Amino acid sequence: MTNFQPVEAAVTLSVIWIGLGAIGLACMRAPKLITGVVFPAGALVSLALAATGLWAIGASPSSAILPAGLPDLPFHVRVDALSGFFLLLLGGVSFGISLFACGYFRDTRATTLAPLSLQYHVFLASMALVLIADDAYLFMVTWESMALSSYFLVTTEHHDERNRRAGFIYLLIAHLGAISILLCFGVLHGGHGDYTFAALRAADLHGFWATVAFLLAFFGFGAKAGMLPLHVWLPEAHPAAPSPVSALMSGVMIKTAIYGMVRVIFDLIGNIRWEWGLTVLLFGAATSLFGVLFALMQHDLKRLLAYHSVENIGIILIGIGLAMVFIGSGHPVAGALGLIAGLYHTLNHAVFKGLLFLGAGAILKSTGLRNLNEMGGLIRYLPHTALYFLIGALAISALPPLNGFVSEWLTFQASLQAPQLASSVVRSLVPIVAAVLALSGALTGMCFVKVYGIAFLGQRRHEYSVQPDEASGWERAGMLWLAIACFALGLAPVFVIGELNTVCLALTGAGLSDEAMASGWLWLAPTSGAQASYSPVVFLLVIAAVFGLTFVLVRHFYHGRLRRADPWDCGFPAQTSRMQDSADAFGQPIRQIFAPAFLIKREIPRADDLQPVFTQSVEDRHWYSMYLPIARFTEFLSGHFGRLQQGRISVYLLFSFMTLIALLVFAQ
Amino acid sequence: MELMFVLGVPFAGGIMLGFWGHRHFAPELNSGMSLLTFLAAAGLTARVIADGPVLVWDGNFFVDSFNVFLVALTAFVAFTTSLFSRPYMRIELAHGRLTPNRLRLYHSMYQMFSFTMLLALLTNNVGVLWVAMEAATLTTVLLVSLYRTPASLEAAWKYFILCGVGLAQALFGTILLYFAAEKVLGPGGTALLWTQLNEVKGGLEPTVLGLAFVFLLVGYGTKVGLAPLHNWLPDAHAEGPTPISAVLSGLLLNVALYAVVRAKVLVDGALGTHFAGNLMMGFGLLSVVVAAFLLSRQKDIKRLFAYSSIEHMGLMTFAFGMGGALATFAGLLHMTVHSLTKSAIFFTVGHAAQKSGTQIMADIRGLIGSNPTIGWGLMIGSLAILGMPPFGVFASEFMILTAAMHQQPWATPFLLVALGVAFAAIFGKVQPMVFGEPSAKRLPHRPALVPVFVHLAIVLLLGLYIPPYLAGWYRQAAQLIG
Amino acid sequence: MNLPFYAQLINLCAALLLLLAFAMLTQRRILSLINLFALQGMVLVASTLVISYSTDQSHLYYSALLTFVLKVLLLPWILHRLIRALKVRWDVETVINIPATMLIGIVLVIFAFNLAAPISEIAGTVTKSTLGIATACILLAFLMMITRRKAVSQVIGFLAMENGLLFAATSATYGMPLVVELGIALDVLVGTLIFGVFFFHIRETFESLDIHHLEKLKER
Amino acid sequence: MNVAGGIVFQVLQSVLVLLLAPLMLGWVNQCRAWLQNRSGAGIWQPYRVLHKLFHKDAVLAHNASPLFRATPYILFGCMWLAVGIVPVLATSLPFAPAADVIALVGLFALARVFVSLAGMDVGTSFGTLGARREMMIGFLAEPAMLMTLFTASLISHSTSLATIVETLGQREFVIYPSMAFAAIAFLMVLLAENARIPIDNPSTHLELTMIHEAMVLEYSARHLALIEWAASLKLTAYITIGIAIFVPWGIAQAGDWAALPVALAALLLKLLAAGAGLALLETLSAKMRIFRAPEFLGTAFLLATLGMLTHFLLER
Repeated sequence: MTNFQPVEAAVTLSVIWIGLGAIGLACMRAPKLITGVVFPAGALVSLALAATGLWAIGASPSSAILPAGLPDLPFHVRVDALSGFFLLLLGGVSFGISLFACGYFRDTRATTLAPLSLQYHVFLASMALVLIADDAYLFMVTWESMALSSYFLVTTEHHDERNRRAGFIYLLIAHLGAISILLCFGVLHGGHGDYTFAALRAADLHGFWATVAFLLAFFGFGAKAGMLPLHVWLPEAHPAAPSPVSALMSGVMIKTAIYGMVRVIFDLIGNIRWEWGLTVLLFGAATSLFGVLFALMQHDLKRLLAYHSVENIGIILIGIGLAMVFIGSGHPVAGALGLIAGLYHTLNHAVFKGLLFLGAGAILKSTGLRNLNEMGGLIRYLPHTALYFLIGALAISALPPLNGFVSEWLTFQASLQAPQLASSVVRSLVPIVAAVLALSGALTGMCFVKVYGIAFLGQRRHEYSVQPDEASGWERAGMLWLAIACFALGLAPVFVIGELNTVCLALTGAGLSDEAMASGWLWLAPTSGAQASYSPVVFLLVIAAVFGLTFVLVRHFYHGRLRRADPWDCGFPAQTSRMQDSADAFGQPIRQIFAPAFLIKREIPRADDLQPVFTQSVEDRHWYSMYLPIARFTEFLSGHFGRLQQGRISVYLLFSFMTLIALLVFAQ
Repeated sequence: MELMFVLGVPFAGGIMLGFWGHRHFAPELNSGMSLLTFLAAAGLTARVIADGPVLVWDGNFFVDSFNVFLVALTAFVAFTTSLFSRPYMRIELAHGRLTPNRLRLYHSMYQMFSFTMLLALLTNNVGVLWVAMEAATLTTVLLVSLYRTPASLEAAWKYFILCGVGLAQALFGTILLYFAAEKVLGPGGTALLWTQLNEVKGGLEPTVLGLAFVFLLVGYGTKVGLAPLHNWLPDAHAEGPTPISAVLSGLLLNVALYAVVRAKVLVDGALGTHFAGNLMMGFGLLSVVVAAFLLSRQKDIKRLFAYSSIEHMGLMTFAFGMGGALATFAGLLHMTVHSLTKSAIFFTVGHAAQKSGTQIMADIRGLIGSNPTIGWGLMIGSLAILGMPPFGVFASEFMILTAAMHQQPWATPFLLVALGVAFAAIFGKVQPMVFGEPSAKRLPHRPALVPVFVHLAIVLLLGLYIPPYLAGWYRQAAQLIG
Repeated sequence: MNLPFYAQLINLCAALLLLLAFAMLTQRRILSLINLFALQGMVLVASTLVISYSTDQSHLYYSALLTFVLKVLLLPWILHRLIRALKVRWDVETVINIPATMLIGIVLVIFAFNLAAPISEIAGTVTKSTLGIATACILLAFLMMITRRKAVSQVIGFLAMENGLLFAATSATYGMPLVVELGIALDVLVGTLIFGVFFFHIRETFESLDIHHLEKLKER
Repeated sequence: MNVAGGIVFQVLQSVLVLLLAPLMLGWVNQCRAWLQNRSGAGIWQPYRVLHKLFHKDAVLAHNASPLFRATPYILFGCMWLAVGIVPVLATSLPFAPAADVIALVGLFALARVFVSLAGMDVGTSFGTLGARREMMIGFLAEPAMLMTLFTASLISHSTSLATIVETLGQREFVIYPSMAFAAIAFLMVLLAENARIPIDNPSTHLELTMIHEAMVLEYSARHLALIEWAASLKLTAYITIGIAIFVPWGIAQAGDWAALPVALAALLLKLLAAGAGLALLETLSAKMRIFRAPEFLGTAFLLATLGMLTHFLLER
C-alpha cells in the first residue's frame, strides 16, 4: 500500500456508503439490522472519511480516473487540500449524525426505513463525490443526485401535503440552480468537448464572459446555499425532513454549495475582480440579517433553525466576499484571512447546526413537539439533551470560548483590514458590513435565549401527553460528539487555522503572514500579536477558576445554606405558566423595531367580541414580491401559447400554410 | 440477408395478424414477430459494425451507422412495446373498450407500422422514404382512431389531414430534389438515391435545394411535431391506445427527424451555407419554448407527456441544426434516451390510467401506495425525462447546453427558461400523482412493468457509462451528418 | 413565339389545370366539385400523354395509365358512392366568402410564379414554364382545404393537391421513377379508402360531416 | 518585559479593581444624592449591602435549574476576567493578549446571555420580560459598541487595547476628530449596557419599567450579592475601557514600578471624574420609554459610523 492515495480512499468509502444503502434496502424484512448495523457502519465510514480528509489536507493533490462516464470524458476525481477540508467536514459531522440516526430511527416503520436508509447513504455518498469530482460532468451528476436523494428524504412523510410542497419547491430551485451551474461550465469550457476541471482552469477567461461565468455560478450555488432571495426552499424543506436528515442538509449539504462557489470562483475562473467580491459581500450581509430576523419570528423549532442556516450562510458569504474583495484588489494576505474566516465558519456552522438539529430531533422524538409555544421546562426531563443544546446555542450565538465566536472574530479581523483598500467607498462599506455582522450576531444571541429559555427553562406550557424521556445512548453519543467538536474547534483555533492556511495556500497561493503562526498555540493572532490576539483557553480557565474560587470562598467566609420556596415574582399571588412569554411574544420587540422587514398579518378582535381571538402571522415578502409574480407571469404566457391549440383544423392548416409561405419568402 | 428479415418479418406479421389478430394467442404472436424483427435488426447491426456501411439490391437499400442504430432502436422499442401491449390490450378488452375485430386491426397495423418505419429508415431512395412515411401515417391513423370514440375520431382526422398535407409538401420537396439531381445524375432511378445525391451534393443547384428544403422541412417537420406545425401531436397521443402513444413518441418522431436530417445534410452540402441548420435551430428553439409553456396547462396525463415529446424533439432539432461533432453526438444520444425514456413513461402512464380508470391527472393519486412499481416507475421516468442525473437524458442535455453556450449563446436563456418551466410543470403534476393518498382499482391482468425498468436501466446506464461501440456509432453517424 | 406544337399543347393543359383549380376553389356544390376533380385528372392524363409522346419517355405511359385509372375513374366513383350513401349533396359554405378567396388565390398565383421563375430558368425540359403553374395549383388546393368546412371537400382539396404534385413531377422532371409513382398511387388509394371509412364513422358519430364538430380537443 | 513584574501587576490590578468596583458604585450614588440635595447613604454603602446579602440564606424557587444557580458565578467570572484584561493600571499585562476589544464585547455578551437565561429559568412573567428587554438593549448596543471600537482600532491599526493605549497615549499628542464622535457614541452605549438612566433605572423596582432588575428578581442572598458585585465590576470595566481608549494618558507599562504611583493617581482621578459625570448625566436626564431605546442606540450607532467615516476622510 505504498502509493495508496487519499483519492482512492475517498472513492472507496463513497462506494461503501452506496453499498450500505443497498444493503439497507435489502433489509426490508429486518429493520433492527438497519439501525443496528447499517447506520453504525455508515458512521464508521464517516469517521474514516474524516481521517482521509485530514490526511488529504497535508498530502499533495492526488487524482484518478474512473472507468465510467461519457466516451470522451471518463469520470475524473481529484482530492486536493480544499476537497480534503470539506471531506473532513462531511465525515466529522455525518459521523455524529449517523450515530444519532441509529437511535432516532429505531422505531420507524420498516417500509419507510429501508428506502430511507438507501437514500440517506446515497445522499452521503453523492456529497462526498461532489467534493472530489474533477470534471464538470461528474460534478453535475453527483450534484443532482445529491439534490434528488435529499428530495426523497424530504418527502419521506409524503402523506402530508406541506411536505410534498416543500419537496417540490426544493427540487425546483435546486434544478434551476443546477442548470445555471451547468451553463457556467458551458461558459468556462473552450468548446473543445473537454470538461475536466484542468481544462476549465486553463481556459482563463477575462472581461465580460468571466463575469457571466461568475454570475451564473453565484446564482447556481447561491440557490443551493439558501442565499437571499433564493432561500425560500430552505425553511420549507429542512423542517420537513426527519431530524437527522435536516441536520445533514443544514449542516453539510448547503456547505457543498460553499465548496462549489469557492472551487469555481477561486479555482476555475481565477483572476477575481473586487466588484464580484462586493456583490458577494452585500448579498451575504443582506442574507445574514434577513435570516436571523425571520428566525426570531418563528415558533416552529426546526423552521427557526433552518432560518438560522440562512443567516450563517450569509456570514460565510461575508467572509468569502471579503476574501474576494481583497484578492481582487491585490491584497492576497488579507484575502487569505477572509477566506480562512469563511471556511472556518463553514466548519463551525456545520458542527453546531448539526448539533442543534439533533437536539431538536431529540425533543421531537420524546415529546412529539416542534412548536416552541407548547414546550417549557424540558431541562428537567432531558438534562443531557439540554446540556448539549445549550452548548450548541452558545456556539451559534458566537459567544467565547466556543467555536462560533472564533470564526466571527476572524471575520471582524478580516474586515478591519479595510484600510488597505484603494476605493474609499469599499473601504468604509466593509466595516459597516462588519457592523451588520455584529448586529446579526447579537440577534442570534437573542434568538437562542428565546429558544433555550422557552423550550428548556421556565415552566411547561402544557401537559405533555407522555412523560418525556431522555434520548437513548446512540442519540446522546451523536450529540456528545458534536458538542465536543464545538469545544475543540473553539479552544484550539490555532491548529485549525494552521490546516486552513495550507488549504488557502494551495488554493490562492497566499497564506497568513509568518508572525501570525509565530505566537504559539495558546494565542490566536491572525495578523500579528500586536494587532489582535485572542486566547479561548485563558478565557475558559480564568472563568472556571473564578467560578471555583468564588464558590469556595463564599462558603469559607460565609455559608452555603439554601432553601426552596415558591417563585417570588414581585409577590404576585397567582402564577400560571401562561404568564411566561410565548415564542412570539419574545420576538415582539424585533417585530416592532424591524416592522418594515416583515409582512405582518394581524386579526384584531372587535370590541364587542364575545370570544376575542388575536391571531398574527409573519410572512416572507419574497413570496409575494418575487415568486408569485413570476408564477403568474408564466401562467399568463402559457395562456397565450394555449391560443395556438384552439381546436379548429382550418386554423391549424392556416398555421402550416403561413409557415410555408413565410419560409418560402425567407428562402428567396 | 438480415435486411430481408428485418423488413420481411413485420410485413409477414402484419398479414398473418390480419387473419388471426383476434385470437387469444395474437398478442404473443405479435411480440414474437417483434422479437424476430429485433433479432434480425441486431444481426444487421452486428454486420454493419463488423464491415461498415452496406448497399444492397442495386443500391436501393443502404445501411450506414446513422440509420442502423435507429433501426436497432426502433426494433427494440417496438419489441418492448409489444410486450407491454400484451396485458394492456387484454385489460382494455376486459374493460370493454375494444371488440375482437378492432384488436385484430390493432395487431396487424402494429406490425405494418413497424414495417413502414423500418422501410423508411432502411431505404436509400428518397422517394421511397416519402412513400414509407405516408404509409406510416396511414397505419397510425387507423391505430389512433382505434377506440372510435368521438375524441379519437377527431384526433385521427386532424392527424390525417395535417400530416397528409404536410407530407404533400414533403413530396413536392422531393420532386424538387429529384429535379435538381437529375441535372447532375441524369434521369432514372439513381437520381433519387441518397448515396448518389450525397456524393454529388456539391454540384446540386442551390436555389432549387433551398426551396426543396423548405418544403421538406415543413413536410417532415409536421411529422416531427415542430411548432407551429405540432397541433396534431397531442391529440393523437392522448386519444390513441397507450402502446401507440409510446411508439409514436418513441419512434415515429425519430424517423421523421431522421428524414429531416438526411435532407439537411444534402442541402447544407449544396448551399455551402448554414441555411438548413439555422432553420432547424429556429424551429427547434420555438418548439422547446412553446411546448414548455403549454405543459403547465395540461390536465390529461398523456397530453402532458405528448407536449414533453414536442419539447424534446425541439431540443434534438436544435442540436442537429447547431451541428458540430459535439452537438450532433448529443442529438443522437438524446434521440436514443428520449425514445427509451418516453416509451417507458407511457407504459407506466398506461397502467396508471387503467388503474384509476381515467387519464385526468387530478383523479390519479397516490400510485406509490396503490402500486409501488408503477408509482416508482412513473416518478423515476419523469425525473429522467426532466434531465435529472444520473440518467442519460441529462448526459445529452448536458452536452447540448454546453455546446449551445459555446456556439449559440443567444439561445441559452430561452433553453434555461424553457427547461425550468417544463420542470415545474411536469414535476408539479407528477408528484401528487405518485405520492399522497391512493385512489385506484384492481386490474384484471398483471401489468407488464419489466419493459419499463429495462428501459430505465438502459437510460441509467447511458447516463453513467456509454459503451465504446455505441460511442463509436454515434461518432461515425456524427461525422456522416456533420 | 415559336414553341413546338406539343409544348403549346402542354401549356394549354397547364392553363386548363390552373383554371380548374380556380373553379374548384370557388365551386359551392360538392357534386360538381367532384366532377371538376375528375376533369382535372383528365387534363393531367392528357398532359402526361403529350409529354410522354413528345419525349418518348416510355414509363410515363404507365404513369398516365395509373393516373387515369385512379384519378379519373376510381376516386370520383368512390366519392360519388360516398356522397350518395352519406346523402351529402348540400352546398358547401366556406369560411371566408368566395370573392375574398379569389383575391387571395390571385395573390398566391403571382407568388407561385415568381417563386418558380428562377427554377424554370434552369429547367432543361421543354415544359419549364409549367412548374410555376403546378406550384400555383398546389397552393390553391391548400387554400381550398383551409377555406372549406366539410370533410369531403377537404379531402377533395387534398386530392387536388396530389394532382398538382403529379403535374409538377411530370412537367418538371418527366415524372418520378416508377417505383415512387406506384408507391404514391398506392398511398393515395389507401388514403382515400380510409377517408371513406372515416366519413361513415364521423357521420354516425356526429350526424354530419361538418368539421366544426371536430373542434373539441383543445387547450382550455 | 520581565514576566514576574507582569504577573504582579496583573494580580495587583485585578484585586484592586475588584475591591474598588463597589466603591465606584457608591461614589456615583453619593454624587447623585448630593445633586438631588439628599444626604446619601455614603460611599461605603455597597460594601454593607454585599456583606448583608452574603450573610442571608439563599432562597431558590422550586423549579430553579442548576443553570440558575451557576449563573451568578459565571457572571462574576466574566466580569472579573474583563477587568483583568483591560489596561487599567498598566498595558501589556500577561492576560492582555487573551482578548482584544472584540473578544471583550463577546465576553459581555456571554454574561448577558447567561443572566437572561437565568431570568427565564424560573418561568415568571417578570423574568421573561426582563430577559426580553435586556436582549433587545443588548443587540442594539453591540453594533454601536463595535463601531466605536473599530474607529479607535482603525487609528491604531489594532484591536488589542494595549496597543491602542500605547498608540494614543504614549506617543505624541494628535487630535482625532473621529474620536469625538466615537466618545459620545461610547458614552451612550455605556449608559445602555449598564442599565443606567435614561435606558433603565438601577434603583427602581417599579415592575413595568424594570429591565435588569426584572431579570434578577428571583435571586437572593449570595447569588444576588455576586450579581450586584458583577454589575459594579461591569460598570467599572466599561468606564476603564473608555478611559483606556479616550483618555489613556498616565497608564503605565507592566513591571514599570516607577510609573505605578502616577498611574494609580491618574486612575483614581479619572474614575472620580467619570463617576461624578455619570451621576450628573443621570440627574439631568429622565428615563425614556423602552421603545425609545432603539432610537437612542441607533443614534449611537450613527455617531460611531460617522466617526469612522470622518476617520477615513480626514485622518489618512
